Amino acid sequence: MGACLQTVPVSFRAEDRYDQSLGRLFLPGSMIDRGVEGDRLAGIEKGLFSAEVAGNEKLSPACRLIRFARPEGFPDAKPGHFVSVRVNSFSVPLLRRPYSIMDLTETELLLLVKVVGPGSRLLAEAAVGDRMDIAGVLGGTVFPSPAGEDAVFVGGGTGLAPMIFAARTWKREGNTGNSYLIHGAATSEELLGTFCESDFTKVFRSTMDGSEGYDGDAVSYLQSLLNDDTISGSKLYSCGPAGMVKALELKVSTRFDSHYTSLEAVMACGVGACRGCTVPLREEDGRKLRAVCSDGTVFDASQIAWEDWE
Amino acid sequence: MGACLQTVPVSFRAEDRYDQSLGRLFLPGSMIDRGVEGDRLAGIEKGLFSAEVAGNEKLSPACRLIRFARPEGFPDAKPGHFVSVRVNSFSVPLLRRPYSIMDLTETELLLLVKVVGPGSRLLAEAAVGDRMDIAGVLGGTVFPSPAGEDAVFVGGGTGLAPMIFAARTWKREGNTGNSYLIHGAATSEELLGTFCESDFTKVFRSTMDGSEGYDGDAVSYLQSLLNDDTISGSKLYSCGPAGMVKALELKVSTRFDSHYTSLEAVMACGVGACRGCTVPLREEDGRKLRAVCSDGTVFDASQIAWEDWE
Amino acid sequence: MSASGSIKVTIGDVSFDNPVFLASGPAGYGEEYADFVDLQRLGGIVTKTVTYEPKAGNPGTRLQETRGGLLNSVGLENVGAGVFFGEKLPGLLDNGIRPIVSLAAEDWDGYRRLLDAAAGAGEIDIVELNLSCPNVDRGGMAVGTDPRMISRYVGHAKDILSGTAVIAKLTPNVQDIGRLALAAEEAGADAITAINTIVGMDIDIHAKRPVFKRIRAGLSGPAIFPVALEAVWRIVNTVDIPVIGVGGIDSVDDALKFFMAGAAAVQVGTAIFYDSRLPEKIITELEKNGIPASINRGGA
Amino acid sequence: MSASGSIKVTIGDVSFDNPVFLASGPAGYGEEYADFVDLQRLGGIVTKTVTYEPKAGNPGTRLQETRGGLLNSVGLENVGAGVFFGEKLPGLLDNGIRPIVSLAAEDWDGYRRLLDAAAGAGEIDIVELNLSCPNVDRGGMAVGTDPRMISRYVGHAKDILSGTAVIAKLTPNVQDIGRLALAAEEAGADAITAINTIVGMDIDIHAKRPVFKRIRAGLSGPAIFPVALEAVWRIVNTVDIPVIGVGGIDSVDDALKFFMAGAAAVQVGTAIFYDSRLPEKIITELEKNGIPASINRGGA
Ligand SMILES: Cc1cc2nc3c(=O)[nH]c(=O)nc-3n(C[C@H](O)[C@H](O)[C@H](O)COP(=O)(O)OP(=O)(O)OC[C@H]3O[C@@H](n4cnc5c(N)ncnc54)[C@H](O)[C@@H]3O)c2cc1C
Ligand SMILES: Cc1cc2nc3c(=O)[nH]c(=O)nc-3n(C[C@H](O)[C@H](O)[C@H](O)COP(=O)(O)OP(=O)(O)OC[C@H]3O[C@@H](n4cnc5c(N)ncnc54)[C@H](O)[C@@H]3O)c2cc1C
Ligand SMILES: Cc1cc2nc3c(=O)[nH]c(=O)nc-3n(C[C@H](O)[C@H](O)[C@H](O)COP(=O)(O)O)c2cc1C
Ligand SMILES: Cc1cc2nc3c(=O)[nH]c(=O)nc-3n(C[C@H](O)[C@H](O)[C@H](O)COP(=O)(O)O)c2cc1C
Ligand code: FES
Ligand code: FES
Repeated sequence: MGACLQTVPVSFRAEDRYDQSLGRLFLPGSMIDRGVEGDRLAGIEKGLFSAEVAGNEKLSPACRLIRFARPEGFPDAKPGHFVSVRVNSFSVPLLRRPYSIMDLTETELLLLVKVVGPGSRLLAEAAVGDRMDIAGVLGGTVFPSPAGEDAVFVGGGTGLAPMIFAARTWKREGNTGNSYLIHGAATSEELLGTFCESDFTKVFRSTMDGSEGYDGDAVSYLQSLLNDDTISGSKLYSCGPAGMVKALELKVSTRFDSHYTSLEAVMACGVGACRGCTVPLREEDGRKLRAVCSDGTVFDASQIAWEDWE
Repeated sequence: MGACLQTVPVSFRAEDRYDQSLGRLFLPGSMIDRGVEGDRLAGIEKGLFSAEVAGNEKLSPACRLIRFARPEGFPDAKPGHFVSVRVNSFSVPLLRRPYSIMDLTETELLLLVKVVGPGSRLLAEAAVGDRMDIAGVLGGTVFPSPAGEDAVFVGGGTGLAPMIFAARTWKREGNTGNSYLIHGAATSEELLGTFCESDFTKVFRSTMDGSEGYDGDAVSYLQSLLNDDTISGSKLYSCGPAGMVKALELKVSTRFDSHYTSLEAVMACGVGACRGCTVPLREEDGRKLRAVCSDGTVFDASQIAWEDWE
Repeated sequence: MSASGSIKVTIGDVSFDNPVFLASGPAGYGEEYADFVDLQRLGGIVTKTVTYEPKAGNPGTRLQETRGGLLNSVGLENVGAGVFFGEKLPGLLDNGIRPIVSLAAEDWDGYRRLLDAAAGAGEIDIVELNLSCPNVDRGGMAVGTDPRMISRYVGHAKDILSGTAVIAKLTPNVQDIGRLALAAEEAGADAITAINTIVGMDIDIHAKRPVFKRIRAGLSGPAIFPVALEAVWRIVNTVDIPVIGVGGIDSVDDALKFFMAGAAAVQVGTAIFYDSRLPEKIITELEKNGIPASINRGGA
Repeated sequence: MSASGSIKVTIGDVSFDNPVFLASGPAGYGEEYADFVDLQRLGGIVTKTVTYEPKAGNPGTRLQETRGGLLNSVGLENVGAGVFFGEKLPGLLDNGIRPIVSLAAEDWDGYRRLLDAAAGAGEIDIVELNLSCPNVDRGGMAVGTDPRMISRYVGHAKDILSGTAVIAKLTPNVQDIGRLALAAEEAGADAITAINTIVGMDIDIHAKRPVFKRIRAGLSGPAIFPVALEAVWRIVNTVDIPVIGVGGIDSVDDALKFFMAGAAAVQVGTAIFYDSRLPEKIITELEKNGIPASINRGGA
């Protein structure tokens, strides 16, 4: 990693870039038509930064909270934005690894990292003082603010990260509505969420094997919480395994005004160039393949063509 | 790396193996004819071991002394033997890395490691408590003992390692002759040898840039030491860059009864199977390609076909 | 190596400030990397291959990392000739970025229309014919493995795009890429780019199915470097036109090896994803120590 | 996957306790790994390719690591038919190790002599014809890229070695390895092994020369796994005889992928150098969960 990386001069006006990059094939379609605030971002700043690890906390057997000192010049971010980390200076694993921003303060960038393979392991093993090459801030859309209304967040596994960022950001912005988090995991070993209890009005936790919290998946839990009026809300936000998000959309979303979800996909460039991270959307003029990295990561869940999405 | 590796049952009688593996093409030739004691080893034991790092000392900017706790069952070794280390559990770099044994005591296995690329860097970065997969003891020939006569050792760079092992082994065996070490390096930064002064009767050090010790290469230094009768000896031992060993053989070896050198070559199997590490020898029945790993590493330097050796 | 001043390179009649380009595909339309890469400093950018009609590309998973490599099945998703010539290309030119326009077609008809559109667009002094994409059913590799087809495609491009330099980009998925290069040279190509991706596949053992809907995908990245280097060495030994080396460049040294094999220029593809500044590092090295001389004396 | 008891596999009429073999070359003559590997536990060992006359192999550097791969230019160094059939082979058999004898020749005459020697040696129930070595000037790949030659070589082996199963080992350095497999099957081969190494090269930028005296070398190891998997998939779709998958196996999962692609057995090559127990780990997994069923339903 070595020398400090600096941002290079921007050669396109950032405002133009996102519209340009859509091209004719990618007319923004109904997302923009619906005019949701914050949906499609213009003017987000990107750069390559050398970031120093400032902390590494174990949250669960497989999960770490990695704190980076916020590098000088690191752009501001909104909920749904992500960064892409080069986990080593030799090329194995080859690609950068994308991580949702869990929080970005004036001094720190926080990531929630679950070990699932070689890349995440290297990141999770980072020692304080290590430097990593981080590309950010990435993402073309963000979660629209609930604007005072009650919000329900469903975070499956590390899908928790952008939910926390959203809750924290909107709290800082003075948002007054209630915020409920339903956090689900496979087992109590994988369950997180105690460290972020103060970020939400209330946190509900479930495990698939019933070893802790509600016995079942997060979607059933949410259904039962809605059914017995424990919680209510008009805005639904989610991030997690595709199966969870799909079930949320098909089974629960009708109870909300809107359901926005931050998707994951294997990524190479992270900036919309390689077209490797596409998700099928149903748009007004038909099915479209959108890039999760630059046309997302946040999508209106009702637009996702679930039947074609793995 | 994980679980402890154990040796598996030996399915060939070890005594047979070395003769067998030579085949008709590889009749041992003049080395055995000369009947030098210890030249060709029968019965060396091999195995795969999980070895724990017990120490990591910085000897110079690029060089480390890595101490492994000697794994249970780890075979005995003689000067010129080496081990082959898997520097990580994922496959980059792909191959094991061969290292001369610098010392093997009842409790420790010592390696001298110079950082020259990714493999050596990973080994040099090993922390106390880390475990590595080590194949050993490897090598089909070892340095013949000076048997009481005066010995001159020339170790270029980390070629020092087997020279130290030889000096220590023979001292332990009660060998009475003098032992002189000429250790050469490019610069004072790369020069080693203070840590092993007690292993030899006297240590002479040289640098190519004259920044420390004799100003020049180890071969010229040896020549001048012989010329002004500072040292003398009948047995010459060497290990180091091919250029150094070649110059020793062509320019200085006539002053000695014998010149044995431990060669290096890029290796894959380390056991004579892949035929990847060959060196051209002049033997009685013509030129032969011998495997450094199993027909060496120690060769009679007068037999090496220098004109074909890189 | 000569430490001489200029590292300019000429392909056809077209001159580039330096011989380091971004490869078609990974580079997108160039603009996407504006914040990461000093695009004006590059010798050039080979834009994402464009077809006459917009293409949505392949459904399903499109990327899969392998040890040292990357499999992709993007399937030539692109905005089509209209948007490309109308918006993307002018954008690059306005920003002082040197485009090499990559073109492909699914059939002869689409190819003719595309060339006509390119000819109409003007401002294009150099194109790269992608005769080698393994990720589409028609065109691409099916054309690029047949010397007669290569000859026909290159010849037509030279006819229609008069005054434009034409580069033929070849596939390694053949027994002798030298033969393909020869066919391209004889048909009038001004240069050869080698290599496109190598055909490979992967299986998802949990889902028990191939990772990609089209089963096969294209392998790129460091894993293929030795194969690309051999291809370039071979082509340099076969043709007299300049050869552009691409495939697995992962370090400055890799680029130098292509020049030593006789390449006139290099392209960086997959590495741009994880080491976006690598092309600039290569340029800095070339500026410092010159372009390494070819050690490839032919005949091998 | 069936967790059924037996993981025996039959190739030709020859039965193996399990479908995990060491690949020819890396395995040497087997004996060299006796201290590291439980050789009797392996399904079999494909011995280092033997030619009629002993071969000294190639001069100069023979190995070069690449990112995720290994280039070798050993050049078929071997002890020759005499020593092999007289000493090596009996040694393996005496120790209860299951050999598959790998054979190659530089020309037709050497081939005939070699087969006669093999027939005379007796005790050989299965051979693998190495029709695919890229590291020799004559024989090897030059034979193995031509379907007619493959047919001739396989046919002759079937004639001379009656009662012996004959496996044809193929090279990936062609446009369609399926065609080669078909030629082998039609000539009577009992099985196909795929793949041998991929042609590649490397350059020493300090010495300013190719790393290998013969310039080209063969690429093996994890880097080539996706290419090998595709080759096996393709061959399984083309022929009815069993296919043995080899190329880049670096983990138990890689082996499972070959079985899912339809392979009847697998061989471990380069990985034996750095993870010598990998074949045993694969066998343990197969014993536990059975051999994964093929997901390759043909036609693609
Ligand atoms: C926009 C985005 C935000 C993400 N945020 C987080 C987060 O906050 N916390 C977190 O722990 N993880 C997050 N992920 C997932 C994280 O990127 C992957 O876990 C990581 O890349 C796996 O790398 P690996 O080398 O450890 O595992 P691999 O061996 O590469 O893969 C292990 C498993 O992860 C899947 N995977 C591999 N690469 C990716 C990828 N680029 N995207 C998605 N899945 C992948 C593989 O298909 C496989 O099933 C996010 C992914 C995306 C796209
Ligand atoms: C029998 C033997 C004993 C050795 N003893 C020692 C020792 O005691 N201390 C020590 O520091 N080094 C020793 N070496 C050299 C050591 O193995 C290499 O420095 C190491 O393998 C380089 O790995 P790398 O990944 O760091 O560098 P790489 O990037 O692989 O290579 C860097 C340089 O080292 C050379 N090299 C790579 N692999 C080998 C290899 N297997 N053998 C020789 N040269 C290689 C390359 O050609 C290149 O010039 C020995 C080598 C052999 C064969
Ligand atoms: C995601 C991706 C998309 C690609 N798309 C194209 C393309 O549209 N046209 C083309 O000619 N080559 C395309 N390629 C091939 C590259 O241009 C290049 O030839 C190949 O990747 C080898 O170089 P590399 O190893 O440096 O990536 C693509 C490669 C990748 C990885
Ligand atoms: C050092 C070395 C020597 C080899 N020698 C032979 C050989 O003699 N005969 C043969 O058929 N294949 C030979 N091969 C090829 C392997 O058997 C195998 O087909 C190839 O390496 C791909 O498998 P891998 O990636 O698991 O190594 C050799 C490979 C290596 C690395
Ligand atoms: S990762 Fe390249 S387009 Fe999204
Ligand atoms: S390293 Fe394989 S024979 Fe020496």
